[in-house]
Amino acid sequence: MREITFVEAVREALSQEMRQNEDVFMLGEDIGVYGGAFGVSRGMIEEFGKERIRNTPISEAAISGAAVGAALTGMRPIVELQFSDFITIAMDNLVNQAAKIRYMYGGKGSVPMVLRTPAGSGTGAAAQHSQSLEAWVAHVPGLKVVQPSTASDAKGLLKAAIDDNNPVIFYEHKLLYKTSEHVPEEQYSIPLGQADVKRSGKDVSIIATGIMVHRALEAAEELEKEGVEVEVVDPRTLVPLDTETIINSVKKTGRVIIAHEAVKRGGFGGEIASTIVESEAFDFLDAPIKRFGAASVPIPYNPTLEKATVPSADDLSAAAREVVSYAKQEV
Amino acid sequence: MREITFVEAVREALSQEMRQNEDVFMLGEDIGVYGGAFGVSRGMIEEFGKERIRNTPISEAAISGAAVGAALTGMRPIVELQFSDFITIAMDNLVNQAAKIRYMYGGKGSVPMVLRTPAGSGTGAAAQHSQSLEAWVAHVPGLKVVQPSTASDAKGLLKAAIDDNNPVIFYEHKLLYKTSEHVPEEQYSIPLGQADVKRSGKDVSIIATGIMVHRALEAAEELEKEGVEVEVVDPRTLVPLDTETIINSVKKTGRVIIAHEAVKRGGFGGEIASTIVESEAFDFLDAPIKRFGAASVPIPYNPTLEKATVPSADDLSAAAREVVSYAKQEV
Amino acid sequence: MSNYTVESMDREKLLDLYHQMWLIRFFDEKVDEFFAKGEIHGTTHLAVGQEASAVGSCAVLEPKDKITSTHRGHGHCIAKGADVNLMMAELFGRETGYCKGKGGSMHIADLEQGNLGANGIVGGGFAIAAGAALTSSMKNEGYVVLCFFGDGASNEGSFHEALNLASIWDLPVVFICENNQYGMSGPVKEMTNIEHIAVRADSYGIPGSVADGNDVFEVMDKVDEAVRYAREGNGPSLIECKTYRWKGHSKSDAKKYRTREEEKEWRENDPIKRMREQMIQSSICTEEELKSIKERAKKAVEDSVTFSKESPEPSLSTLLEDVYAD
Amino acid sequence: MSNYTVESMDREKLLDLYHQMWLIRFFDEKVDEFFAKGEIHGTTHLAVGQEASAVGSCAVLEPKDKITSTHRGHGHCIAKGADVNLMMAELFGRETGYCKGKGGSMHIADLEQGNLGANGIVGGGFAIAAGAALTSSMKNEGYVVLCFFGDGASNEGSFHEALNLASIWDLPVVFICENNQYGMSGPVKEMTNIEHIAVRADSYGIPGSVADGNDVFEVMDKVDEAVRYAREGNGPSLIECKTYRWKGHSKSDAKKYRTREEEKEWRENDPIKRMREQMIQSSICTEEELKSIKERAKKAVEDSVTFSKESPEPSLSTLLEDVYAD
Ligand SMILES: Cc1ncc(C[n+]2csc(CCOP(=O)(O)OP(=O)(O)O)c2C)c(N)n1
Ligand SMILES: Cc1ncc(C[n+]2csc(CCOP(=O)(O)OP(=O)(O)O)c2C)c(N)n1
Ligand SMILES: [Mg+2]
Ligand SMILES: [Mg+2]
Repeated sequence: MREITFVEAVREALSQEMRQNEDVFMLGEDIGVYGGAFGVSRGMIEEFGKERIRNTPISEAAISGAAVGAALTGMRPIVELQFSDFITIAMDNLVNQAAKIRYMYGGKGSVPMVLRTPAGSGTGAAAQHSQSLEAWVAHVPGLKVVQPSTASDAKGLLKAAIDDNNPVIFYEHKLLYKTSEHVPEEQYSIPLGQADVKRSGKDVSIIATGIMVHRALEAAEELEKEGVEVEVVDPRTLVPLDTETIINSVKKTGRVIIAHEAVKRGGFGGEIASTIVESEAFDFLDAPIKRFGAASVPIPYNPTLEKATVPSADDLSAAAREVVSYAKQEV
Repeated sequence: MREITFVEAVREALSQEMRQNEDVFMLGEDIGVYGGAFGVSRGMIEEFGKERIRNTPISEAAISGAAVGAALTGMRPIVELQFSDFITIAMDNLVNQAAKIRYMYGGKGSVPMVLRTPAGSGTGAAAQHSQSLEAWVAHVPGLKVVQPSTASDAKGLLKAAIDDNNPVIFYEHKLLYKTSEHVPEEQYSIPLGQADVKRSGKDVSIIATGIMVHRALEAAEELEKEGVEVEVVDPRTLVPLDTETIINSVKKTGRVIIAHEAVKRGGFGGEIASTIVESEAFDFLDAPIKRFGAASVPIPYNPTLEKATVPSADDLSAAAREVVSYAKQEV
Repeated sequence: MSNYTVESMDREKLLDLYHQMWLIRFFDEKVDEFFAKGEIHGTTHLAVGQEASAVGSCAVLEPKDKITSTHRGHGHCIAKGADVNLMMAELFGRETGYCKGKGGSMHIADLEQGNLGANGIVGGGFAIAAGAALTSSMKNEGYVVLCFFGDGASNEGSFHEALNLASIWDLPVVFICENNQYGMSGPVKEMTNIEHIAVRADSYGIPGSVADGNDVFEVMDKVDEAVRYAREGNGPSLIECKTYRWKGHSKSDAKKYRTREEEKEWRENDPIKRMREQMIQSSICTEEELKSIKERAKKAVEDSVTFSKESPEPSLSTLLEDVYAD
Repeated sequence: MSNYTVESMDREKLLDLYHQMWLIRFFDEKVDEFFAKGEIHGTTHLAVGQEASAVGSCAVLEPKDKITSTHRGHGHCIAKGADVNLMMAELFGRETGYCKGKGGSMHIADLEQGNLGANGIVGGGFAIAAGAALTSSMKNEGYVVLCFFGDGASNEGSFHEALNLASIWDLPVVFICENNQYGMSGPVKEMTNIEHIAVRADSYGIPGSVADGNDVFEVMDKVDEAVRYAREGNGPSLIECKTYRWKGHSKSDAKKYRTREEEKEWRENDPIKRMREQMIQSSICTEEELKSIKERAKKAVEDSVTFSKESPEPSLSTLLEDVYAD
């Protein structure tokens, strides 16, 4: 079975879509002959030409805003925002324009655009190039938010995002770009709003997003040796959020750990935790919820410090051990 | 006892500070002879002159960035951002510069600036002029976030914000501007990170921010008639957050309602709820936590729709009735 | 060279433009009135005194062409062919309004007529206009986009980025600065250090020109030239229309930042009066005819109020609708 | 008129500038080497080939003057008087580095020498520089701020907003565009539609000029003029230094967007060689002297590596420190 990397999966999704739909095009900084800062669009300008692989000036506000205008008038633009930290410059177009246009206009018009952007720490790029700011956009009605954790998910979710008639923010974790796995060659779509149980278990649920899915799986392997069965739930999309799968998992295991790389304070983990305690799953909880996210610091440059900023597989294992020590209620 | 409005209290805090500290100055759109979009700086340019009450072009990025540069070099700028929705244009300077400079520089330099900004719905200004986006900034290490609910709190918290050596985002709810109460004439400071119990009660805690404090107090009056004692806790600052006061209240009442005007999904209420369930207060909970925030829609223009978007006093009363119906555990 | 003169223009077209001028004037005067009475809520920005730049600009467009508008957008909207009933109903927050009562003054859009929408964000339209022009260019749709904005907006970073982008991609968009001398309370003379916003065109290697924004014919000439230039694939232009808003910036404005004298001078430079005088002079029509056009506009606005008041409020059940497209 | 020539300048100053040029060259070559070896991690942007604009610009400053720098900031930092030991230690992520290992290449700041910091955000420095200049003006501190930025950065909205603000407030800031022909892979010729970035000065009513950025003397002349102008209270200027970066944009760059031939041409236009030749020609110093200066620079950089390697890693306990000031 063919294995390709996350980068290749994203590129394949883009290319397949562009081959079949003339309205789809890409714009962004250095996506032309350079192939994008992380090589995602490598080879694409050669295939699709510079009209459809549009190399832009360093103008994040214009890029995102032009995408809004193009989407509103019939194109399906895909923006590559070189680093997700630069969303600070594109926020107005995403939040005050793209997200709200349809509602403000009373249900007229739509803004079918995707903004893809590399996020996360672990590359030594320091505070302004390592953030995970997905909580901001998940807070904004009108946007959809996708955070794939594997190459095959990335491919299917990206197709769904491009086909969606709404603005979608699509996060790609830099450290995942080189991970590879089997990815089907043909086009396929993974519906937005469908969580995936990456590993099933009965003792404790780890709800993890993005790179944390992998740390959770590592922790699960570790705990398996200790006889503890960890279930790893990957929401895959924050908006829409598949609360059903999350709640079912919690009802099954009675113990929850939530993990994202973003800063814990004000991160989307709070939303997930609250959603659980507000739901019928509350009565099934056998232990307090453990929530993990980055320390409340800008991401430091030094690799040891950088690593220590975000949750590790060990953090998750330790938490799992702790919560399973709570006795299981009979329900 | 002298009663003044919230607007006057803010103006008084600003003016008193400017009289005693030459380094403090204001910059923003229409803060000169116009007196600011909400009249906060009315009369100030006449007293302090146009050097210290700096009317700016419509350039939110330059205004916020110039404040960073001025703060880093020894001034204490106060930005008036005309509507908090425009923070979308100032985000880069707040998040990638102001919040991170000190840390990135290894503890050198500081950015003592305040960004004051009117937030919230209720004025018919529609989707781009009515948001409550405090959750974004509360997610960013390096920033402090203040949300006063009364005129006297506003005055004391604003002094503390100006005196603070870090970037502080200071939210002023438009509907509170005209509310008035006794406010001491002399300068005083309310430490950032100190919640206030606005009303004390033993049956249920409502943790409410900004305008929701008033809705919670209304609900409390209503419930008093029914023999239910509601405690209303106003965190006043989201960062730093006074978790101790919140947790103590929950331990006392065993029942929690959380309310903010911001969109519920991804709002700071999730952080507060999670903080409670992660704490020792979890064991004191007699009922599921109820969390309120705005519906997941852009704020609509029509006044009836607009009102229906955000939590009302009735919503809070109903929730309080529901949670008190859960029996109280003996602890 | 003037292409658009009373003499050279089609009489029906002329009378239609004159009607539009009055429609805008009466519409905004009426909004002002109902605002004062508290029957329209929220906030609104009136274009009284600025009618010629909207009408003259849109007059040279083909139906397929598009515009992006601003917070001060009623004039553009009317000039692009909107139905004042649906506009007024929107301001009254009614279900029959352009946005079903969800948008209000700052968000009226009329996609069918090519009006991509007013915008509450100053400078919010620049990149959207460029993007819409990109569609035209990529899909060979042949339409041109007019991007209206104010003098104040020209100091937003979005101005710079979008004009540069439009320039390097030769996008068919015309940036029309309605320089009404103030951005809210900020005098353009204090907020920039240049005589004409139009000089900023040089930063992008595109044509820039200044028009007397209260002369509907001059506006047509300048915009027509730029629209042709864009339609032929030469890229964007920047046109600055010098004009003035008669009213305050928005509902509560003591207008301390300008003198009553200055206001008076500009009121004498009334774009409607100027158009009327030229038409009378050239005897293309009678005073009577013009009067009846004015009356017709007035009546249309009155009717729009009746329409609005008779329209239902949106039902609460619509609150959660329209956030996402299927 | 040239004020700065080999003949007219103080010999010690000249030799010092020559030393700085080499220090920058060797420093960035060394960083390149250790990057390739994997001993420096993260990312870094080298200024090899662009030494003259940094050195020439800072040469005309007084100690109290300040600068804001960019992602490609090592050169500015050295020219503003930084200690290469502390710089290199920062790149090695050590506790002794300028930022205690927390910032890395893109965040080195040297506040004591008036370097307000490199910046990982393209265009992030414009408004900060204006703000620092505002302090100078409000507190009467008499210092001038140099704001370095690239050709690519000139297309960010922050450029526009900050230059306009600096202009209307007459702030003592000089905006120095180091036009090295590319913004990462984007050729300035494709990313703008103008011959010189300097023309953008006209949008703000401020002086704009172009300098041969590889001629340290010409840079000094132009920047000195602008600095004096600013110091006298006349406000900002924009200077464009034409130059070229020899290396790739950052660590992994196949340089497909330019030709080897173009690179070769620019390498021949080596700013250090040009300075050296002028000094030799005027016989202000001997080849020997210049050689020993070069050696001294080389040695300083070697030493900085030793210093760095001997420096401790920051302790984990520092992770949570330095977020907030007391
Ligand atoms: C980004 C942003 N900043 C500020 C405002 C507040 N505001 C609304 S209109 C206006 C003045 C705009 O001036 P100009 O562009 O000249 O247009 P005019 O009102 O004169 O038509 C301001 C400051 C806003 N709506 N959006
Ligand atoms: C806001 C922002 N956008 C994009 C980037 C990514 N990036 C870093 S350097 C660079 C090129 C900058 O070009 P220029 O300003 O000409 O400076 P040069 O690298 O040529 O010195 C880009 C696109 C960034 N760091 N910040
Ligand atoms: Mg104006
Ligand atoms: Mg460059």
